[in-house]
Amino acid sequence: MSSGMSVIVRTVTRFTYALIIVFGFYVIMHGHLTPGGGFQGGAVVASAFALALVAFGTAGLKGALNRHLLQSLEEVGALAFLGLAFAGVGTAFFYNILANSGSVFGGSDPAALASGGVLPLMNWAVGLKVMTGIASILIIMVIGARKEATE
Amino acid sequence: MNALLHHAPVLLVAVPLLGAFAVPLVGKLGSGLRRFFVGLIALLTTAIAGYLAASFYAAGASPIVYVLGGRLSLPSGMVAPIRIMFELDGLSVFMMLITALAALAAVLYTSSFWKERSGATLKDSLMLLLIVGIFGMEMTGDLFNFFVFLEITSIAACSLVGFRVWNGRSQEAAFKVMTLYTLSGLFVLLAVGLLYGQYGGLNIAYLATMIGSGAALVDKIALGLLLTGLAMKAGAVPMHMWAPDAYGEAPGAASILLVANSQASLYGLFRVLFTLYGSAYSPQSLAWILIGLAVLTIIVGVTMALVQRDLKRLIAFGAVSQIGYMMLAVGVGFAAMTALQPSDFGFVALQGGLFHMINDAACIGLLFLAAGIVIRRAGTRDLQGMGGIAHDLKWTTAFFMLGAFALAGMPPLNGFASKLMIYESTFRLSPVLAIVAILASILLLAVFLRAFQAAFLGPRTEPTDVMRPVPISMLVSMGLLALVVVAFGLFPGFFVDRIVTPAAQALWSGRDAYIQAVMSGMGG
Amino acid sequence: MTLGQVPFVVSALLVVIGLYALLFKRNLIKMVIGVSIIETGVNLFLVTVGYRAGGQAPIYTYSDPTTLRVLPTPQALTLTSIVIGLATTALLLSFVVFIHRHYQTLDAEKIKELKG
Amino acid sequence: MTGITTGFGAWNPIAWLLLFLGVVAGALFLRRFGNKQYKKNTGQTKVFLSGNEEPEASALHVRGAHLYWGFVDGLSAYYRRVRALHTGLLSDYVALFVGTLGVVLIVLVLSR
Repeated sequence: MSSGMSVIVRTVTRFTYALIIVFGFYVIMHGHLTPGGGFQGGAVVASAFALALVAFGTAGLKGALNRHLLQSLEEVGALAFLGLAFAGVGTAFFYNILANSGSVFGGSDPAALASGGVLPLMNWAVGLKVMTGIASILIIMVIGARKEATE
Repeated sequence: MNALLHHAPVLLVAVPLLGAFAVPLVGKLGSGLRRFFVGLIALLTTAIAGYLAASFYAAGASPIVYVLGGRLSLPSGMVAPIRIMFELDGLSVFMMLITALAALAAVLYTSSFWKERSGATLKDSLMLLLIVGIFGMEMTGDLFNFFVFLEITSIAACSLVGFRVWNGRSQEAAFKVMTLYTLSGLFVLLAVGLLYGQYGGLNIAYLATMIGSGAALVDKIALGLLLTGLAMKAGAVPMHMWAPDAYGEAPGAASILLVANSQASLYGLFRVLFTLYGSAYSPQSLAWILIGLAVLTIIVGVTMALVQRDLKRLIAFGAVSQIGYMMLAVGVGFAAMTALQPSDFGFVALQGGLFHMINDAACIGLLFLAAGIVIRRAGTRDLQGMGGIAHDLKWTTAFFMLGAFALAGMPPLNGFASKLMIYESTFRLSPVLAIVAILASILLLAVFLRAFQAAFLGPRTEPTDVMRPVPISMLVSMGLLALVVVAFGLFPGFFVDRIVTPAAQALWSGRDAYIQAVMSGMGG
Repeated sequence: MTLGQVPFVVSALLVVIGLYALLFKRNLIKMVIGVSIIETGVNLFLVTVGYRAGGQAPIYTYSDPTTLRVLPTPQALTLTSIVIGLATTALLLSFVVFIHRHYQTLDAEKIKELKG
Repeated sequence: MTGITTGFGAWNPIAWLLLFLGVVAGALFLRRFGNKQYKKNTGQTKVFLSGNEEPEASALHVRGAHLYWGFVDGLSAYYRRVRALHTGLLSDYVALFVGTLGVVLIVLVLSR
């Protein structure tokens, strides 16, 4: 496991890895316009981590992914989501304060990227939380399984 | 209505959630700061709950509706209510008070350990998350949200049960409990799907109006799924097997939150029976299912407690039997309410059953917290290996005795007051039920006398742990619960009139008010 | 039986298969798989409940306002349920990892320290 | 204010407490008439066990597993069956759960 898989798998991974991440970020970004959103996009990005983990093994990724950094980022994503929910508390919790306000995400054209008020921001927050969360779950499980194998 | 009061229902969920997510970040700055932060969040939550309850009762206990994400009136004139909302009536506020009490006691108890363990940050975070889930279950007015909060409590509770990863038994317990919780959650979700497919809505008040009289087959199946799933999470025999595992293996402070979690599931059961179906579909057989499960729970719980050697499993089986008392009383109330001629004793039964919930949370909580200290001091959980702890731990002994006597229904403590109401109202429906309840209560006293005799009395034994005084915050936490035990015992009328009667009324006759509070604002 | 009813039958079958795995399989991993299969069955049921023949996806912004549209609620519910399912499965599997570390086995018959 | 009514009657813990204290006071009053002439730390206050030596206190402590042995033994037929139910096997837990669900569903579908 720690040494990774064959050359073919590793080469294909090098190609697809970036594509998967880009696609994941696309899904997060267009979450308020097309099917998808923060969770799905985050899961797609995390699947790229999973692919890299399988192809290169834990040794190949040593230092590339810092578990503590990932967990901190996860907290930041969660707090950002809650903070956006709190921002609407003048009217109601989760009230969309930016919708149709004309500011950055307040465009009135419902099909534009710059629309939806706080929804895209919430998608970003959720996406951050999910991609880092799943990545750290994967890392912890791989570490656990490796300990198991060496015992 | 001022802004804080207006937002209080959602703050009750949002503040601990914020705390749960922020704890790992705060924890990086130091464990002292983290403990201060967690305590602050718990105090804030309790303060909000107290404030909300005070103003709720002052305003005449009429249901409060809070709509997330927008105002109640829709510009498009939409009729089907699909928005997410919180709805609080007398029962929700009552349950909220129980949870706030349990949460405060648990956080206080855990804030000072004899020894700081690695992963304490995670534990604080999970405890706050469990509190979020319990509050959410008790306040939501939406069936799907109820499922979501149910799953939040499942995940947080099971993580707490399996918190001691260095201990195989706790992993075993956590796996079993998680599988069962997930299964019950999926049954609840299936019922939600059935109701959605039938009526196209998820709001409890909306569904209650749609179910109407003469429930269809789909409604009956959904009711069966909800009833069984929630009864399992509450710990009713014969689906109680997870309860001793979970209560026994969870850390001391988490056990009391697990009790609050079980009671929240029981709340969900009552909400489904009385509000969602209520007068639309309430055959006598339904009440007798509840009473049958309750009698089984009481008998099996207390007799199994008698033969346990593990102190925490013994208390856990005691807790299972107490769930039976609540189900018995509410089942009797349901039977009386749905009989052709409703009789007043049903209302007393509901009062007794609900009053017993808060008493049970205080007594069982006190026992679990005291047992945590005893086990730490004795170095074992086996009653056979304990003895003479009363020589060293004076306060813990007093608290354990108080909790045990109150739970077994010794006058003038709180357990007696609620059990008296249960006995006397149950007797009117069937004397056999009251006799079973009284005998089980006597047996419960025997159970706890055994535990007390084995663990606390006898000659002084050598403690395995280094002798250290019990941390003051643990004593304060137990003192808080002991205060509730004594105060509710000496002035039961005061508390029954103020907080229990509105809750019982919400079940007895509050269905229309609950529905009206939502439906009148939705234009449909 | 019409074609539209097939998903309901399949979801019921999935639930039964999952329950079979939980009741008769003794390997913890297989039991987790059983829970997962029940989850899939319930999710399939939710999605099927939300299906309306001829309805348009609710996400398409410039669709004709008079056409029949599918209410997105069931999809949202399913999505939430999938997210929860991910969390529960991850948690269950990590418990299995730790159980294997302590008991050196995955046989449910041998993992019975808590009983009576 | 302090009491509760139960439909059958009423319960007032304050009145009960006063009565309890009264009874305790009465008992203490009666105790004053007792004989105070015994001598401490002599054979008069020693435990008498048919002339045998009194064992050490630690040997007398009844441990947790031994209390109520007779009661449990008398109900052994019941306990054998109930303890056999608590197998600790997850599949049995699930089976009981699903079985209960089945019973509840049958009762509900058959009733009105």
